[in-house]
Amino acid sequence: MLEIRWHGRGGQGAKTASLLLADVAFNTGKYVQGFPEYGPERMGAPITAYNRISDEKITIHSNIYEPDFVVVVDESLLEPVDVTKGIKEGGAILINTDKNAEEIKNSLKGFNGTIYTIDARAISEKCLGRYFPNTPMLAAAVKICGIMEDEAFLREMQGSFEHKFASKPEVIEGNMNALKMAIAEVGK
Amino acid sequence: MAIRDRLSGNEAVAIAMRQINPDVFPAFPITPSTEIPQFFSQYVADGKVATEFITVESEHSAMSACIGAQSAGARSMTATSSAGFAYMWEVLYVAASCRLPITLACVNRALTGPININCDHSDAMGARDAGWIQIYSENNQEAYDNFIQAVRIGEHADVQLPVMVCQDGFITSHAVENIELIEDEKVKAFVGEYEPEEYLLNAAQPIAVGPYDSSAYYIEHKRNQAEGMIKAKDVILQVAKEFKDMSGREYGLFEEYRLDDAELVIVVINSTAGTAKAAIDSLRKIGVKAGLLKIRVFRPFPMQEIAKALSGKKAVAVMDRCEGFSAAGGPLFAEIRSALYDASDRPMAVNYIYGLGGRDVTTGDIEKVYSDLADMATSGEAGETYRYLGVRE
Amino acid sequence: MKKMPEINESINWKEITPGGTVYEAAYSLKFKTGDWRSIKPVFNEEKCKQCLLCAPVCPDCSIPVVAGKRLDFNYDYCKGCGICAKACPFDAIEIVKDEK
Amino acid sequence: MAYNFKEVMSKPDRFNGGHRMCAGCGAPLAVRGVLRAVKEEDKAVIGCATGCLEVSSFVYPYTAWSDSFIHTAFENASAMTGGVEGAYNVLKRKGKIKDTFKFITFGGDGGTYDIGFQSLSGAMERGHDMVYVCYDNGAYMNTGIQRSSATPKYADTTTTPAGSEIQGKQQFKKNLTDIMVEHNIPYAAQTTFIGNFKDLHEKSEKAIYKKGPAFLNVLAPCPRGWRYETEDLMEMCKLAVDTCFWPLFEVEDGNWTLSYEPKTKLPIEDFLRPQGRFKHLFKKGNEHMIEELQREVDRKWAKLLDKCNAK
Repeated sequence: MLEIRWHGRGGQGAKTASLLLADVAFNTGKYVQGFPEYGPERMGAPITAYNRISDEKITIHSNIYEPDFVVVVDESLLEPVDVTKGIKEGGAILINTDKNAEEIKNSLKGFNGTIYTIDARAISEKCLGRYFPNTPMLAAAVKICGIMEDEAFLREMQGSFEHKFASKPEVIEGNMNALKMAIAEVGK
Repeated sequence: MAIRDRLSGNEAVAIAMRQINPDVFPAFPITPSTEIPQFFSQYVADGKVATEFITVESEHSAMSACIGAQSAGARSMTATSSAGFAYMWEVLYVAASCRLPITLACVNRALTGPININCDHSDAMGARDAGWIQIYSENNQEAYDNFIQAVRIGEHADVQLPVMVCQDGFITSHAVENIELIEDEKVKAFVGEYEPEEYLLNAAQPIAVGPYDSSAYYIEHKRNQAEGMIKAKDVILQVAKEFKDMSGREYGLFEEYRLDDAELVIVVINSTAGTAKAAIDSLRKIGVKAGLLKIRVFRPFPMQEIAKALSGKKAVAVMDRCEGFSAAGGPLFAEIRSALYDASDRPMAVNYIYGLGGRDVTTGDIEKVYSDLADMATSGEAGETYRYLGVRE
Repeated sequence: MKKMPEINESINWKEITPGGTVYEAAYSLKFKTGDWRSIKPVFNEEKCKQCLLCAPVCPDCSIPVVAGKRLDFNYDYCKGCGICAKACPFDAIEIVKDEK
Repeated sequence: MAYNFKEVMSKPDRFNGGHRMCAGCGAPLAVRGVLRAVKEEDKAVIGCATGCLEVSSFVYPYTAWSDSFIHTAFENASAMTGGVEGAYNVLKRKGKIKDTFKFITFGGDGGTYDIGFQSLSGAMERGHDMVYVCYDNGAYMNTGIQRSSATPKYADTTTTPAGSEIQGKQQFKKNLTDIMVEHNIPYAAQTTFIGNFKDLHEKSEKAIYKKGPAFLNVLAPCPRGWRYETEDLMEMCKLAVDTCFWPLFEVEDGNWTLSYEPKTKLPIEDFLRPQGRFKHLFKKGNEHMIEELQREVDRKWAKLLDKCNAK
């Protein structure tokens, strides 16, 4: 079973990203969970969301304390939130930042696992004209977690976007480009 | 052919409601059940149901409108949580005493004092003696399946009682998980039409509902009402059997997980049962004879069946997601231990109050409980029966 | 159609109507409130001009009106409040002590 | 339709003897009067809030109602009846019901002005096709004459007793009819029992047959709570309207109409004097209280005239 923890800010779409990831994994035939940790927080507050992905039925209903992967949607959370807490031996963290892994390492309080970075802002602004970190973050997460092959993922998302954006097909291409660019650019 | 999908518990229940296509749905939002009427209102807006959706101004009015509608001859349902559920409390009794098979999706959340939006069972447990059938659900699948069965159970001629289907707030209501849905036509055929024998809108025979009942009759009415609850046990099993024929999924009054040869047993309700199953699997690998009894039907309470299932076990931990203050224990413990009084080979039993206000419960917590049970079994001493799990001392 | 059982204080829990629902309209007509009365109205048909002003003021529906004409009091239900006598402009209703 | 008193009175009652209201109670007059406005061929479902009327008109197994009747609690009559109306709409759409049904709910001032106010407000705002009838007797009579927000100022009740320091209730009565008008409902009216009940009948007819929610506020004297002789009920109502303590008016689609203007507007004293609950006001030294009540009646009456002429 793969366990993933998301850190984001309310309103930024970390919850949506976790649900999208669950969707992608679901479509590959897996058992999935996608759920946020709920409180009365409003826009801007740090929030946490989770995914479990497994070939077996999942019965556990608790938060995830020892994730295989952590995804940080907003770089500014590195300071106030202990984002690397509990990451499993051999686990990894993915951070949305314009820095590279080496540069960001100092902000991770001695974390020794693998660090991936992705500049979701640049990708989003380039491909979508606005800052929607979700799409590139999802692609990067799928890539580093090894949930499915790139090709299959892109095929899957093409279908999903065609459905989701049926009324505004013009945005599909930009979203697909954002995915592709994220897959290509996510780096250690 | 079942429809494989992934849904949150709330959406799953909303879909069950759409498939049932109730006549009247009065609703008032409260976290975490709010999404249910939200999803449903979209079905109304899109013409997918023929329901009269009434956006009432409170939960008290939601249940009151359900009572009016159901008495009038219409199938009605609603959803609520926590304080909203508590606000309905007075009229929950009326719904049951009027023998109205209303269905309620209760998304369990802690009662206020202080305010908290997360899961515990103090809301539903507070109304355990309101005369409603109570069915609990471990996950989205069970919430969906139970809701479909609830309509049939409540409306059965031998029962004629309202049914609430509970699931854990946020933990399952907002978690997206895999689910197998049943085709719309099959659900429709399964629940059938609501055809009450007598109802307000029957022009041929006016009726009067909700009398002032003097002491000359009140206790007979209550005894008559209790009979519906007594008979509900068989009806629940009968409906479960038909449901299995349709869906392949099996339900009883409670679920036994690796219980047969278990020596150490946890009794628990809703989502924590799933976490316990995972803990049991790992404990079994290291030779611990751990087992689980998961309550599905809390009202009517399957007392004899539980006594039989727990007879001969060494130690039992009953977990209450609801404070009992200075009662014999939490509500589940008080009843389980009472059931055990008649067991032929009575196990030791202790109570754990846990998970209040959404406090997370991990497999590690569950393992700790089994470890306590193992100590009890070894020492032969139960020790303190009224325990807390994970409270900072 | 559900049949209304005869209900009295010897009925057992199996026979009693579930929830206290009653399947027969105006069942209260079986309950005579006339014995609550200590005074009673007496109708003087001769003085009556059939203006009917007494009829709507009766809280106990004890002044039957048929085809525009009032009939004598229905003493099964009259509680002897006296409103009708006051409402009558023609002194056609006299209040007397009710000797039972 | 012109009011034919004899014809209307010849209709069978839809509320029946055998109920256990007090001798001389005003509430059954309101019920009988409102229900006479339902066409004989139409069916009705009657809702009721807990209160004197409910606990006296349906003491198991004795229902006094000819129509289907439902009571469940004190504060929820409007929501409950809204549910019945919702059921009717859907069952009618589905072809399961052929007859025409009307929905009428009764509540005392406790169940209307106070504990049932939220439910009433909600139901009126949502626009259920129903009539809410308040039989206003100005206190919680069912539980033994405790004050309500409909109790007139200075009335002696069991929770606002006239004592040496405090002389009865200290607040003016709530203007509920006005508040209901402000819900923008198609019809709201205030009435009571006078003459041949024409006013009550015509208002009931409009309330019942006008599409959408309607509110009727019916002053219904309570001989026990007001402390007057039972036989004087009609006199009490007449004094209430002739002193302008309880003006008769209606508001149809936002248009205010005065239904009755006293030939001579009587002083409020005339309404107060026959009632035991105001006895203390006639003690020496309390004259200013009556003057205060008169000023309030005058103020409200002027305001009402203004509204009714303003259209």
